[in-house]
Amino acid sequence: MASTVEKTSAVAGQPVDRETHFEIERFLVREARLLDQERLHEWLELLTPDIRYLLPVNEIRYRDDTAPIGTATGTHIFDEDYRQLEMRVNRMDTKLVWFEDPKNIARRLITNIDAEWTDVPGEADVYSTFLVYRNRRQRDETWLVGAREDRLRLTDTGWRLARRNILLDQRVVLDKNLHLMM
Amino acid sequence: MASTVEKTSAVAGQPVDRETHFEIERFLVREARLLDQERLHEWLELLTPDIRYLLPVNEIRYRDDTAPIGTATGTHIFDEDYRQLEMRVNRMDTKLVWFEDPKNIARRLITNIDAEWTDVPGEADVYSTFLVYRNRRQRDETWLVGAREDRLRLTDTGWRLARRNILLDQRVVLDKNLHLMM
Amino acid sequence: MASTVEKTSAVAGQPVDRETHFEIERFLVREARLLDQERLHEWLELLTPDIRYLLPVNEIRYRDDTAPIGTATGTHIFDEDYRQLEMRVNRMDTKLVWFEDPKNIARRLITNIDAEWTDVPGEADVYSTFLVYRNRRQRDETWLVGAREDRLRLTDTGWRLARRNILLDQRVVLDKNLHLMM
Amino acid sequence: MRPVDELILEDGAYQHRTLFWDEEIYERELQQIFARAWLFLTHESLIPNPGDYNTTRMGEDNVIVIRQDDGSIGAFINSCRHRGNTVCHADAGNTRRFTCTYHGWSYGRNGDLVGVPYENEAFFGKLDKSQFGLRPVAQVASYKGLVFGTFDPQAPSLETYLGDMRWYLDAFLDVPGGVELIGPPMKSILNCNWKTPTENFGGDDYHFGWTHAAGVAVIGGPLQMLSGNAELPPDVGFQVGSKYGHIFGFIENGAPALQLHEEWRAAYAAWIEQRMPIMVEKFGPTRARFYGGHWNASIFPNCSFLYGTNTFKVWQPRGPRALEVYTWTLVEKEMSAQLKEIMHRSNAATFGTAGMLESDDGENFEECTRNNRGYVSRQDYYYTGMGQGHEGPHPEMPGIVSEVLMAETGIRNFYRYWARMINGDDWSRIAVPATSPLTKVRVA
Amino acid sequence: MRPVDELILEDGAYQHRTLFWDEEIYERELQQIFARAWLFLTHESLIPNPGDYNTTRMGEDNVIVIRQDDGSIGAFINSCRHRGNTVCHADAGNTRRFTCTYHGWSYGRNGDLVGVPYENEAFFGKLDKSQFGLRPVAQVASYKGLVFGTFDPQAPSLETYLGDMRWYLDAFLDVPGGVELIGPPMKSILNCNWKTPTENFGGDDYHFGWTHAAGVAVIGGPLQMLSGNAELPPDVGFQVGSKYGHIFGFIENGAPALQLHEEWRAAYAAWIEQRMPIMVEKFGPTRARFYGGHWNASIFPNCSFLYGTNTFKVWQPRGPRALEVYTWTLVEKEMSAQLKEIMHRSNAATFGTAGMLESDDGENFEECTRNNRGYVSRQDYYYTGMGQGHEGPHPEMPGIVSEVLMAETGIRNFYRYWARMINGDDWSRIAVPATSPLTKVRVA
Amino acid sequence: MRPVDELILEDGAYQHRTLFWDEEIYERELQQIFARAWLFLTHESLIPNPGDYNTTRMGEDNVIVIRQDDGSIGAFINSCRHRGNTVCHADAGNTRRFTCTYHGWSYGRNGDLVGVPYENEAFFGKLDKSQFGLRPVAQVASYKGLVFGTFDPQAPSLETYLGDMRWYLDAFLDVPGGVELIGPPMKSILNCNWKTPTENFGGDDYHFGWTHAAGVAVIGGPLQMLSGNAELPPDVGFQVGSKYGHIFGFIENGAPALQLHEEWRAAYAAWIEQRMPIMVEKFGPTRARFYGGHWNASIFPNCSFLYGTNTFKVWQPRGPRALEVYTWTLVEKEMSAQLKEIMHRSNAATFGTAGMLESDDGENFEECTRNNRGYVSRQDYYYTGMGQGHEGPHPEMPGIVSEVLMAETGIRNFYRYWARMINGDDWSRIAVPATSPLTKVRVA
Ligand code: FES
Ligand code: FES
Ligand code: FES
Ligand SMILES: [Fe+3]
Ligand SMILES: [Fe+3]
Ligand SMILES: [Fe+3]
Repeated sequence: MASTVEKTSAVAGQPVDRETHFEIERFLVREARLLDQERLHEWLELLTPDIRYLLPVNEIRYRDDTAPIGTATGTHIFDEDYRQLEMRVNRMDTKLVWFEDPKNIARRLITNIDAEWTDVPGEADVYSTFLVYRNRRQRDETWLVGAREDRLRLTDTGWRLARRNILLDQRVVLDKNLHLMM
Repeated sequence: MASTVEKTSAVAGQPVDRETHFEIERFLVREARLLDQERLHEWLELLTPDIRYLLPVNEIRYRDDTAPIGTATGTHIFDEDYRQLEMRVNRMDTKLVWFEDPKNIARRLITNIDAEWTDVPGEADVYSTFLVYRNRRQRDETWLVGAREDRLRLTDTGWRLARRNILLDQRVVLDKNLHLMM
Repeated sequence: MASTVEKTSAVAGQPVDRETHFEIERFLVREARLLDQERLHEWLELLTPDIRYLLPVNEIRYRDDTAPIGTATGTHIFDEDYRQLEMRVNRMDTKLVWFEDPKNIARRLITNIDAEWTDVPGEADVYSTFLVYRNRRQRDETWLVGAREDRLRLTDTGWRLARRNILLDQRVVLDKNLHLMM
Repeated sequence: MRPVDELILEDGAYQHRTLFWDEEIYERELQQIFARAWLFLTHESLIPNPGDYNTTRMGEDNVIVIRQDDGSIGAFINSCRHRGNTVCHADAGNTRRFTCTYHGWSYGRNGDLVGVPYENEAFFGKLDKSQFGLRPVAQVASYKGLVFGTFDPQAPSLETYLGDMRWYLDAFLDVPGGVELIGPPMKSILNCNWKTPTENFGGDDYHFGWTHAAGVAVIGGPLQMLSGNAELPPDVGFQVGSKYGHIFGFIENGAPALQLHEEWRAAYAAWIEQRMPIMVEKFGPTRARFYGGHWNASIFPNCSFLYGTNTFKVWQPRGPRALEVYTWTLVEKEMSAQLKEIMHRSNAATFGTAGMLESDDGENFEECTRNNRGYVSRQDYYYTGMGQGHEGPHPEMPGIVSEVLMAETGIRNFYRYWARMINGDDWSRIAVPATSPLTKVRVA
Repeated sequence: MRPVDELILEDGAYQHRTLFWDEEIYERELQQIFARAWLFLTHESLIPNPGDYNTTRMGEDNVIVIRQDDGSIGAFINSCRHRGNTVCHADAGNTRRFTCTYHGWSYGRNGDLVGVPYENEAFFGKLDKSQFGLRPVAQVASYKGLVFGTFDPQAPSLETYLGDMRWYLDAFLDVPGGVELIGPPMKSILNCNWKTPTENFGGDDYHFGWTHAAGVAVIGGPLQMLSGNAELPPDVGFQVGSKYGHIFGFIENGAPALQLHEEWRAAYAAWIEQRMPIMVEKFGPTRARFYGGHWNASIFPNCSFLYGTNTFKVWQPRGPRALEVYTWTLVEKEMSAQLKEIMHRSNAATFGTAGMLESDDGENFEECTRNNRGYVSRQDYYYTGMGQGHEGPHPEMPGIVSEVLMAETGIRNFYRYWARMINGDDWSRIAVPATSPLTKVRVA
Repeated sequence: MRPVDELILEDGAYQHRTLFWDEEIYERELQQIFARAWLFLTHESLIPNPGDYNTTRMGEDNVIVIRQDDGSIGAFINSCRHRGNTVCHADAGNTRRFTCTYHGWSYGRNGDLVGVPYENEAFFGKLDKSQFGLRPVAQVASYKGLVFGTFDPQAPSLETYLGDMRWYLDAFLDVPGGVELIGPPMKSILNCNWKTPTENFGGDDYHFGWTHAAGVAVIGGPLQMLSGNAELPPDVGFQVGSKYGHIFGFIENGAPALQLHEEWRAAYAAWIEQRMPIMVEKFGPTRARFYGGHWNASIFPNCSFLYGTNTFKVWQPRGPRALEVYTWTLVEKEMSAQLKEIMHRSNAATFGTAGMLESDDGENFEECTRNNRGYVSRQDYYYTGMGQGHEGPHPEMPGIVSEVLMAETGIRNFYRYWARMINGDDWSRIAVPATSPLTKVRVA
């Protein structure tokens, strides 16, 4: 693990060095695996206390349309802080979530990782794309494709997720819910 | 190629170093490409003589259900040793496999590679996820998503596959067969 | 960035070194991101003036069928040079492409990158696989899987794409068009 | 398709399972219900200025809802009169014209065909453009901000159609400053028949404690005790079925119950407390109670909302076995930006597409439809007899009112009116009070 | 849908192609065949103890098969009587109750409705729970471990239904200790009509050498010579069609032929040799032969197995053009763990989802259905006249027996009974011996 | 399905929207149109030698088109006569036999059943193989290289069927050396009804300037001014409707207009100039004009091409709401390899699967179908009255000819013949000149 000092010497807006890229790649791959394995409390440990976890609705507008209309302040399917994410994890612990029993299978394929330093020492903006697949009951399938704009922070205990903006490439979510973390 | 000595100095349960990770990534990418290109005999060369190749059925049980019932000893869709895999390759050589003529297109996308040393010197446990796509005849499609738990062994001639456990994320396989290696 | 000299000392047919592999991986990931973001003029800058951009039709023939029949000289869905690609980009600039307004979402997941040196100094043959997903209007989806055989050239301003042969794994293209770059 | 009096039995207590599967019945629903009833389109607050528009669906028909230059609201079928192409592909926007991408015909805000390429050269100036405006929705009206439309020129006025339901609705629609919807709506799908979520959101308090056992357990608050049906809710409530098939259910003092955190509930409770005197003065103590309670309600046929939570949904049918859900957040215009934000986030986290409670409901709804795939299963009836005989007219409140909170009173009412509509009854016959002829008794 | 006597011609030798495409015919099949015939549910060995259950399908209906406290077996439709939700989502397990996730109604092992939330508060104690138990399968019975069920209370007993077929089945079901199925089953799909694999596995030895040319070539063994139809199989065999449409085909001494490796075949052969004296004593030389041979068989309408190989399959219909395949391994209870393992692995490698022979069959089946998409193609008939006139009653063996191994005797028999069932014939008429009235001659 | 005279009104100017949605109408189309009309199969140049074959579709039927040993061309349904399996899975190839992968029956180039495994052992030599050849297409014929087939033995000859259209077609088919198609064809799908692209490619110059505004803007050339309907095209043109429903549209001097680059257009223009004298001599000045112009044309029911561009397409129906597009490049045999390459690449870049103009059209076509999902929308009519009253017989040119380029003359003609065919009219009645009885006037 490269030291924080080393990192902070990096230049904002510059791609991270190869070693840092490898660390970040490891972080995202293991995060995905923890979620696939439903190790949710370990997943919470990868988040910073000030995490912001977002998934905005893709409203469809014409290209020449700039002015927002009506009261629209924007809608997010996920607009969560640490407390809300923790609530979701605790909810699973109640064992009363019928939708998840028998256990659903979910698999997160993470690709196109691209990272660059920010002007905050030890923080990197990390882009990645994903294919999330869910299979449940006899033969229900969910296919989700999109990208994530993450802010990763290097702490004394390693990289942590400080912000995630999920770009889910759908207008109409083609399933009954998004009951899974991306 | 890092020497075996170097490897065996690694600590069990620890993630492999960056160089080794690169080697393993190359191995899995090239293995996938050999299969896509139907270079099956070259693929066999990547296997150890004691390979175990498995794909278990995902029986659906409630979370609180521990006791196995009935005679169920577990069922595997693939439960193969080297001899069985070789038989499959030889079968293709007969040119009598109508299902594969005209040739089927198959593409294996390998992602989320994660590797760590085992307590066996020179052997690593390697996790990876996959999307396998098959397209055949005019417009038949097969979409398979899942993960693989591999045991890779570093031999004098390089890395070899010693064990593969395929986690196919389906209960009902949504096609007429799984006539392809994953 | 490794110097051209260094590269040209490489051996034809040999896999590229780890550093070069990293550079090529960065190149392909950023190229995909530019296309996803519709930054088409920046994308054009990644191409060499002599680029050849191809996507052949997968005609289905029996394995024992060698002789081409009829007048078939082969058909390409894309058979483009720089000028044609530039025309496509300029067409988007007219703002008269109704099909792309409101903007379509497209996401390119690039995987299985494999690169080796060619006998041309500073040029590498790069193989990669892809999943391209398009989502438009309320809920139209396009799913494309395949591989790309690229020729990359290292220039004074970095890597450039000199040739791309797209292997789209479909006989019948399962959508109304392929109005996107892969 | 069986005769209607074999589809709905015993005053709506039994529904034949083909209602939730059969293609022929669905075609009849499109014709007799979705082409006749008043359907929710949008909220005035979402298209405040001339040219502001939303696109949505009425049954399976795509429509544009657009603010006219005179401030009124018009709605038109989103299909060109020439070859049928879609004339607007956006969810929302502001425009003077909709120009078809095929041959360039263009239509004004009022649907008139105003532009035709080569009108002289190709049509020799003889095209009667007045014959080719966008097909208008027959009637469009707004009730205190909620905009509805119907394809049936004979349909009674929106006020008449909402009927008794207005007596309940006013108790929050008439709050000072009125209400608004926060958009854009989330959109997702459900592989279930459109009637199932309508009955559930309208009149099914019975499922709450069990289906949502996990969610209420972690959210806490006054309803936490309901988790796993541990206890009955703290305060009483009731269900109502009103004319034209609308459903209303009420839980005393429950309004803030499903706001996500303790202090968020406190903030909302404080707002209600501050407003309450005005409401009491306006509506008297009985109706003012509604303002502080939690509602489940459905406006026939496919518009539902939970006042308090504050989710607002339309179940857009897509064949007999699927639908699209549109979800907005319902707030009072005069609430502070922070309070609106609290409600918008709470709605997303409970009944939004990734909502904790939404994910509890979806599979139940879907399985109630999908099990009808079975030929033998499909020959059976579903049952909603809960509270039958323990409901009736009420001294103070209109409609048929149940004695207790847990009752399927509103659901039976919904199916009685469904039967009248599907039958093709004339609007005058549909209007007669909801004691129905569907008394045929089921033989098990 | 054409009249039945135009669908099946010349004693079953011609089948109109709409049988393998038409929605209306399929609806009739669900009603007249899958809602009346005995359908395979599970094997007793898979649910040995009280509360052990499997879920499966009967036609398109989801059912639960569960061991009762008294050791008997019950089967119930897996759909709540309230709003229809699924009450069990698992493939298998053990339970005292099935509790619905929607409103919490719970049902006992015997299907009785035993728990209703707020029974007093909401139903005022007046709900007659006895009216709302899970819908039972009308008859459930076991034949030497194989458990079947029928939705038709009028259906003849399972023993009567299996009829002559029992004379053949006993020759391995009555092995000392009996047989069992190894699960969990593999499940996969086929985009073909359900009748095609049933006829194929039941009575189509004719396809073996060509369809499976590659597989038998590399597996080797006694059937290797069949690869590419190089030669006829070493020993003779025959086909049988029996009452109620069952099919049976037999190859002498073939039992171990498709075990994967030489020594595996040897191990199985040794087992048979060791057992044979007991079987001879029990069944006499003629029937004991069956024990050492290889069988293909289908129990009408959709259950097939290959004795010897030892694959056991159910073809669960899903519309007229698709099905789900469930695949178990069939073994003798008293076989050693190693021998069972050999058979389980050989089955997976031959007729499992990734089996080498399974992959040979699937596309053939699918194309036989999919080509009926063509309107002109669909107006034609399929033909199975092989061996017509070279079959009949046999001195020793029941049913209609072919003179030679390669014959479509059983397939014609299957379609004759299909015609009687689809016709809605009364069970008494279906029972009369299988010389059929379907003699209308086809005009090409 | 409504009576035909309510589906098509006012001489073809109105088409009921169910034509582009309804399953029952589609079934009738398969029966009355695709099982009777001449359908495009392939071009002779694509199967020059004995045994060369292409596979394609006629309606929803899969067929093999194969060059016979005597140089003639045969076509057969690609489905085995035994159980229906596909006998050829390739797009193209050369073979002596088609051997079924199921039981190994094999068929010769002429469709005869020539090989049956175990013919003696299993059929006792009594199988009448002559009864089980591949089902032949009733008539197959070639018109100057274009190969068509019909399932109807009663259909008039191909020459008769093409009728007046030949007078136009000859103007490029009779070029010295003739024409050829470059394959393999691209294949893609469109979720639209098959009639929409047929009418569009045949007779819709009106959409060009608007739908393709962007493409023509960047390609430049003589049609650039059409971008956004800025101006009328430089030279005049016209539309034609001919007997049996064929459509033809013409733009003067437009042939090279859509070749991709200036010098490519120049190269093609030079070729035409060089050829023109021959054509003038052969056809006289009027028809020779066609050789230098740009054509849009559709041969009833589903074959379209653009002469000049030079794209050649077949719209293979796949249900009422989808189709598969096959796209070839049309060139003159005697053109240089470079010029053929220019045209092949230009075709791919304009109307190929990734073509710039193809992508403009696709969504328009799809939306014209998809909006009929709406029940209310579907009760309406589409309108193509452009140029009505400004068309008629022409002194020099056969068929009904429009006065100006922008006219829906050919489209109305297409729907008049569609109505006659769908009606099941006898071929003799269909043949009478195209002044139709469909004069019922629409009541808005
Ligand atoms: S379809 Fe809209 S202008 Fe022609
Ligand atoms: S649906 Fe099962 S309890 Fe209500
Ligand atoms: S189906 Fe072709 S040979 Fe049997
Ligand atoms: Fe709920
Ligand atoms: Fe087989
Ligand atoms: Fe066009």
